Amino acid sequence: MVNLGFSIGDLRFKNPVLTASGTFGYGSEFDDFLDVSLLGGIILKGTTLEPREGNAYPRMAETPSGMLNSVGLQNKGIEFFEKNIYPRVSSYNTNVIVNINGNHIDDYVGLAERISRLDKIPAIELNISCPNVKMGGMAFGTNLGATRDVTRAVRAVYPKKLIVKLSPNVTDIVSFAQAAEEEGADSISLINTLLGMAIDTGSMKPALSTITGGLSGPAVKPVALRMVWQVARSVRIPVIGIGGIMNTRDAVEFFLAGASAVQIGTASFIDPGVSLKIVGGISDYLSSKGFSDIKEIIGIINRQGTGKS
Amino acid sequence: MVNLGFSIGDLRFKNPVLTASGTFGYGSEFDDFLDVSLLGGIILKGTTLEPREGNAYPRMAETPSGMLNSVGLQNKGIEFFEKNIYPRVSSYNTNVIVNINGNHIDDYVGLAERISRLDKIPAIELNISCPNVKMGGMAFGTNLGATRDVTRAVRAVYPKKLIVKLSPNVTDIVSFAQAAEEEGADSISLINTLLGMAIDTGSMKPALSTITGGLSGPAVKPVALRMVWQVARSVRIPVIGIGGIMNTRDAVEFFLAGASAVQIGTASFIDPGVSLKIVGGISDYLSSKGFSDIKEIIGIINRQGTGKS
Amino acid sequence: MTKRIEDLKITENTRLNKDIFILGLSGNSSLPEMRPGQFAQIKVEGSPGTFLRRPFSIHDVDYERNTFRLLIQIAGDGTETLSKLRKGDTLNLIYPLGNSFSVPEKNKRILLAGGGCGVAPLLFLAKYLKSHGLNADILLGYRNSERIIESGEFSAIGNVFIATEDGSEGEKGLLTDHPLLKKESFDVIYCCGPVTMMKTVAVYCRKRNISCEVSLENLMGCGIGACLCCVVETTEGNMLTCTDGPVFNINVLKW
Amino acid sequence: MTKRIEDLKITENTRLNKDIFILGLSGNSSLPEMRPGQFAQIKVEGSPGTFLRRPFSIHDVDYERNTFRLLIQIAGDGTETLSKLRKGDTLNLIYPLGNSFSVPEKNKRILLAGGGCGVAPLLFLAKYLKSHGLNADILLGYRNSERIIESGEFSAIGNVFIATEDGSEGEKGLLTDHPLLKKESFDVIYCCGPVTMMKTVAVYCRKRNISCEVSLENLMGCGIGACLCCVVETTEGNMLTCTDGPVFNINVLKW
Ligand SMILES: Cc1cc2nc3c(=O)[nH]c(=O)nc-3n(C[C@H](O)[C@H](O)[C@H](O)COP(=O)(O)OP(=O)(O)OC[C@H]3O[C@@H](n4cnc5c(N)ncnc54)[C@H](O)[C@@H]3O)c2cc1C
Ligand SMILES: Cc1cc2nc3c(=O)[nH]c(=O)nc-3n(C[C@H](O)[C@H](O)[C@H](O)COP(=O)(O)OP(=O)(O)OC[C@H]3O[C@@H](n4cnc5c(N)ncnc54)[C@H](O)[C@@H]3O)c2cc1C
Ligand SMILES: Cc1cc2nc3c(=O)[nH]c(=O)nc-3n(C[C@H](O)[C@H](O)[C@H](O)COP(=O)(O)O)c2cc1C
Ligand SMILES: Cc1cc2nc3c(=O)[nH]c(=O)nc-3n(C[C@H](O)[C@H](O)[C@H](O)COP(=O)(O)O)c2cc1C
Ligand code: FES
Ligand code: FES
Repeated sequence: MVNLGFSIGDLRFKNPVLTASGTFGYGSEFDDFLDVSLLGGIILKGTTLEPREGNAYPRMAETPSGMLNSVGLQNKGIEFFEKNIYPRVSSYNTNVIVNINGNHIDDYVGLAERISRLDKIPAIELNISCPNVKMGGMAFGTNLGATRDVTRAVRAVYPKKLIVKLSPNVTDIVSFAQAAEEEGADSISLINTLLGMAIDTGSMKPALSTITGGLSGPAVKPVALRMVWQVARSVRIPVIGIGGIMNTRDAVEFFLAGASAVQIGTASFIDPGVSLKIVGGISDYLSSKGFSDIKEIIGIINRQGTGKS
Repeated sequence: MVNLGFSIGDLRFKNPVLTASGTFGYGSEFDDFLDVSLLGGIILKGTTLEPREGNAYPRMAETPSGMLNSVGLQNKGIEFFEKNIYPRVSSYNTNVIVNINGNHIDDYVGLAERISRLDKIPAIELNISCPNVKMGGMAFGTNLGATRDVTRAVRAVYPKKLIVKLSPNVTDIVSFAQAAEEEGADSISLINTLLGMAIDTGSMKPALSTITGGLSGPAVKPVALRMVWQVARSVRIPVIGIGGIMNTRDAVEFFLAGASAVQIGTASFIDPGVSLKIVGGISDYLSSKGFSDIKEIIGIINRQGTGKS
Repeated sequence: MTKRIEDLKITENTRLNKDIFILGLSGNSSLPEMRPGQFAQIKVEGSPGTFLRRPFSIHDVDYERNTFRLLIQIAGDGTETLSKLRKGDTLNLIYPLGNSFSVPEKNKRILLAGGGCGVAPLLFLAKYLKSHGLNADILLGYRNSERIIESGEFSAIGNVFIATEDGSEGEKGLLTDHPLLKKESFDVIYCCGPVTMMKTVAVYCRKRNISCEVSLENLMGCGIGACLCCVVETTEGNMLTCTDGPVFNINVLKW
Repeated sequence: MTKRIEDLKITENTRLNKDIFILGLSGNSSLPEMRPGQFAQIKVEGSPGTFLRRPFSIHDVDYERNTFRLLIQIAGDGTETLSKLRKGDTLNLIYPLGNSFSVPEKNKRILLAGGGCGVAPLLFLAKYLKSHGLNADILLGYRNSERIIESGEFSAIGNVFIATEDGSEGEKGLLTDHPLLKKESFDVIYCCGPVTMMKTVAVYCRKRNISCEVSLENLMGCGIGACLCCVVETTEGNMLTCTDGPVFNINVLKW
């Protein structure tokens, strides 16, 4: 038996495979394809104080080994969430985490306070990195001072586990991770999407209504893996790796680089059952390599040489 | 007849398709596959003052729709270049441009001075963005002050055309482009590679001897296109788009976003004749759309709406 | 209705014309119940340019032989790759997805209007209505006679009227110009085709108070309501083409 | 020698064992002159995980029938996809690339030593030497008898000796343990196979002052000397496997 468990402080996860915000709805969209309760956790779609209609269609474009999106945090707001979604998701027997978003620090603080009252939500993921919202959003995640301020403010009101999700659209990812850690984050997750763009050469117009959007999928994996490696070496809190994970091999790369857990994003669109397959796959990989606990491989490349075989 | 010409100041290019540094050797590697003189120009591989052996093998890894490299500027130095390469490349009837690299400002200045004496080299490309060199290199390209300093210093000694090649590994690409413009650059080229990483899950080791390396190919195209669009709107000098261009359609996306010219990189590894095919392809595209001059489509998305058809 | 992800076997790949082909599929287990208007999300293997799944309407279902068919137009790399599948090959589908066309009361005068490969969901719909004792007229519009898809199957079910833009078969002109629409008065129109065509039909129906349902083809990221990419603006706010649709009553659309 | 980029037709795809197959190729125009040790860079279509070309040695050339063959081991997605090619399919190659094995003077005692699919370039080499009036002994090493690739073609040219790790055919043990190496004294050894095998052979040759050439298989970005990714450290600094090699005399290698 291989031990796959991991923890953020005293919050236990039965395995290190979570689903990424905005790619797994509220879980129920996937009920036909897997038993959500068998996952390490699910991060619900981005939630804001007020309802948001999101950006105009088209909001998506396919790119080589990836996709661009500019959904723009469409959601019905925290009140609707408390009344209609929370009762449903709290029946899952796994860690259900809310991804929170705002334009101002007060928005984040307000959301964190309300969610802290929801018993069955053991953690929030502070999204300071959404590239698809005009004001705020990414601005927090690409400004070191703003990252500090919002983390500190939320930390002050939110006693449960606080995960800060970083934007990859920065020069020095490590400084952002360290800032979040210093301000009291319990964990860092990364990466959110890379800011990208596509143009339809037929119509000679941008493919997205917002012109630019967030790039996700296998295309971003090398960048995500590099950032996770850099951050995991530089902070003491657990790092959750995200970006282009399509299968077990991809997930294992993140563990080897230093991630304590991973989130599966875009891959769930192509195979809605893939996250659970990866749980099994990690277990098989560890067995085949003779390990009995996933902790043994986390960050192992820092203790090995480089190069082929 | 469609006009494909473009200029940097008074330097004319017969068409807007160049080859990217480090992906086209010194041109002669491609003589069997195309007539190099028919291209708009070629950017020779990265040159340094002293000979460099580059990084240890393995220096390459394949990634989804892309590749990582950590060649590390292997080259025989400027003296060898002057004596052995220059005589050969000056026979090409197109603009032959040298890509220069250094660890210190003095290195760049020294190189620029020597190359300014070579009659048949009408321009240099200042590479302040190589992620594969320990000291210097990328450090210049990710630091605004250093970008200013090196551009100013080279401008002072180099009277011909100065192209500054930017690193995409920054938060705010526009500020770097504007800094280079203010310090006298005649043109901006972007992007160099994104810093990335890959791990071999079999051996549990990084795929590259240097652990991290530069990501190129279609995977980076959405990010490159976004940056080119941002920069082209913010500077008055011509912008040369680079990143994941594999075919005519990709190249056209860059023109529509505002690039005056493009460079073909990794694509030449897969089809060594592709850059010349793209020259013809652009011409066909323009004809099919009823344009007679490529200038008519440059940055056209800024004058159109968004969305599908 | 439970959604499945399943590998199915190709039983047929028939080329109807230059751009359009029919894929027959059969499963090992018995087929789930499907409704006309629903679609499948297909994983295209071996096409480097095709990252996401591709949505296609259920064209025809034969529960007895445990097979169903898709009618596919080559539109790009993904469909090009699908067009090369051979009998015996395997295809991975998520299906059945989305809502379906409504079934009207008896004695309503029904028209099915399809443009180009928009006829795809209408064959299944026509057969389904028939099995509920309902007859429908069928109006199909194409660019020219070479593009006609109707292969006798529609005529076996109802009266078929054809419009071609160049007049090479049936009435000359757009589907929406067909005299049938002037002559007859329908109670319900079900429509699928290019957006401009559907919009014209919608205007026609609004004027005459005809109940009208259209099938939309927004770009899809997931097909199961998770990505929020396929939104359509409605009188009730943004709705999802993949789960609230693809079939919408024009009353909710802002057309 | 001029390099070409060309679409060739598959004339044959023969499976030799679980992992290894032979692709036959023929061109429209007549084949360029090729030398043993040279390789081709192949574009793998329809494999999303395969972005760059893949290098394979020229296994055998038949100028009269205007065909040549590659011997390929399934190692990952790219080779897996190639293994599914059918007669009549098209394959895009850049070839011939790289240097070649040297041709020794007459009366030298020559050994060709190949491990696993490292035998690929040796058939062409054996035939080429033969055509220059030179005979060679051939020593082939495999994991077990099921993996043996030799299909009689080598034996038609020279004495073939076989070693298998499990002794299921020929001598038991590694190729480098084969008694032939103890018994005979060769003047020249040409070697291709796993790096550890080639290194052992190199040590053997150094000790005995035997001239030895090995064929390296470094990762390649371009195959034409443009990317500088395929470097090998030599006594003369970094050299390129694709243009300075793939064949190197062990004297320049730092083994
Ligand atoms: C609910 C629904 C049902 C459909 N039913 C059918 C059908 O029965 N028969 C049929 O031939 N076509 C149908 N389509 C359209 C079909 O999905 C697209 O033609 C197909 O996805 C194009 O893929 P491609 O890779 O060949 O083209 P691409 O090269 O990807 O693109 C070609 C064109 O197709 C559009 N397109 C690409 N991806 C999608 C997508 N995921 N959804 C919609 N459009 C897309 C692009 O914008 C572009 O204009 C349906 C679409 C939807 C949403
Ligand atoms: C000059 C040369 C000649 C060769 N001749 C032959 C031959 O005749 N027959 C044969 O079966 N194989 C030959 N090889 C090896 C062959 O190129 C690889 O097995 C093949 O590229 C693997 O591709 P893949 O997509 O199936 O595997 P991947 O999934 O890409 O990788 C599987 C393994 O192959 C290695 N590999 C991947 N790409 C390359 C590459 N470009 N070059 C070398 N190794 C790579 C990987 O590191 C990995 O260990 C030769 C290699 C070189 C450099
Ligand atoms: C359609 C879509 C919507 C997303 N919405 C959110 C969101 O609301 N909040 C958030 O923090 N990240 C959001 N993301 C980012 C993902 O959670 C994830 O960080 C990113 O997609 C990279 O992972 P991947 O490559 O595995 O998809 C979204 C991504 C996609 C593709
Ligand atoms: C193998 C390799 C070597 C490179 N060497 C250089 C270099 O010496 N100088 C430089 O400015 N850019 C170098 N680059 C970056 C390319 O010029 C180009 O900016 C980058 O690859 C993105 O373009 P692409 O996606 O079309 O390849 C190199 C890229 C590759 C793949
Ligand atoms: S396609 Fe993802 S929500 Fe509709
Ligand atoms: S493979 Fe590119 S230089 Fe050898």
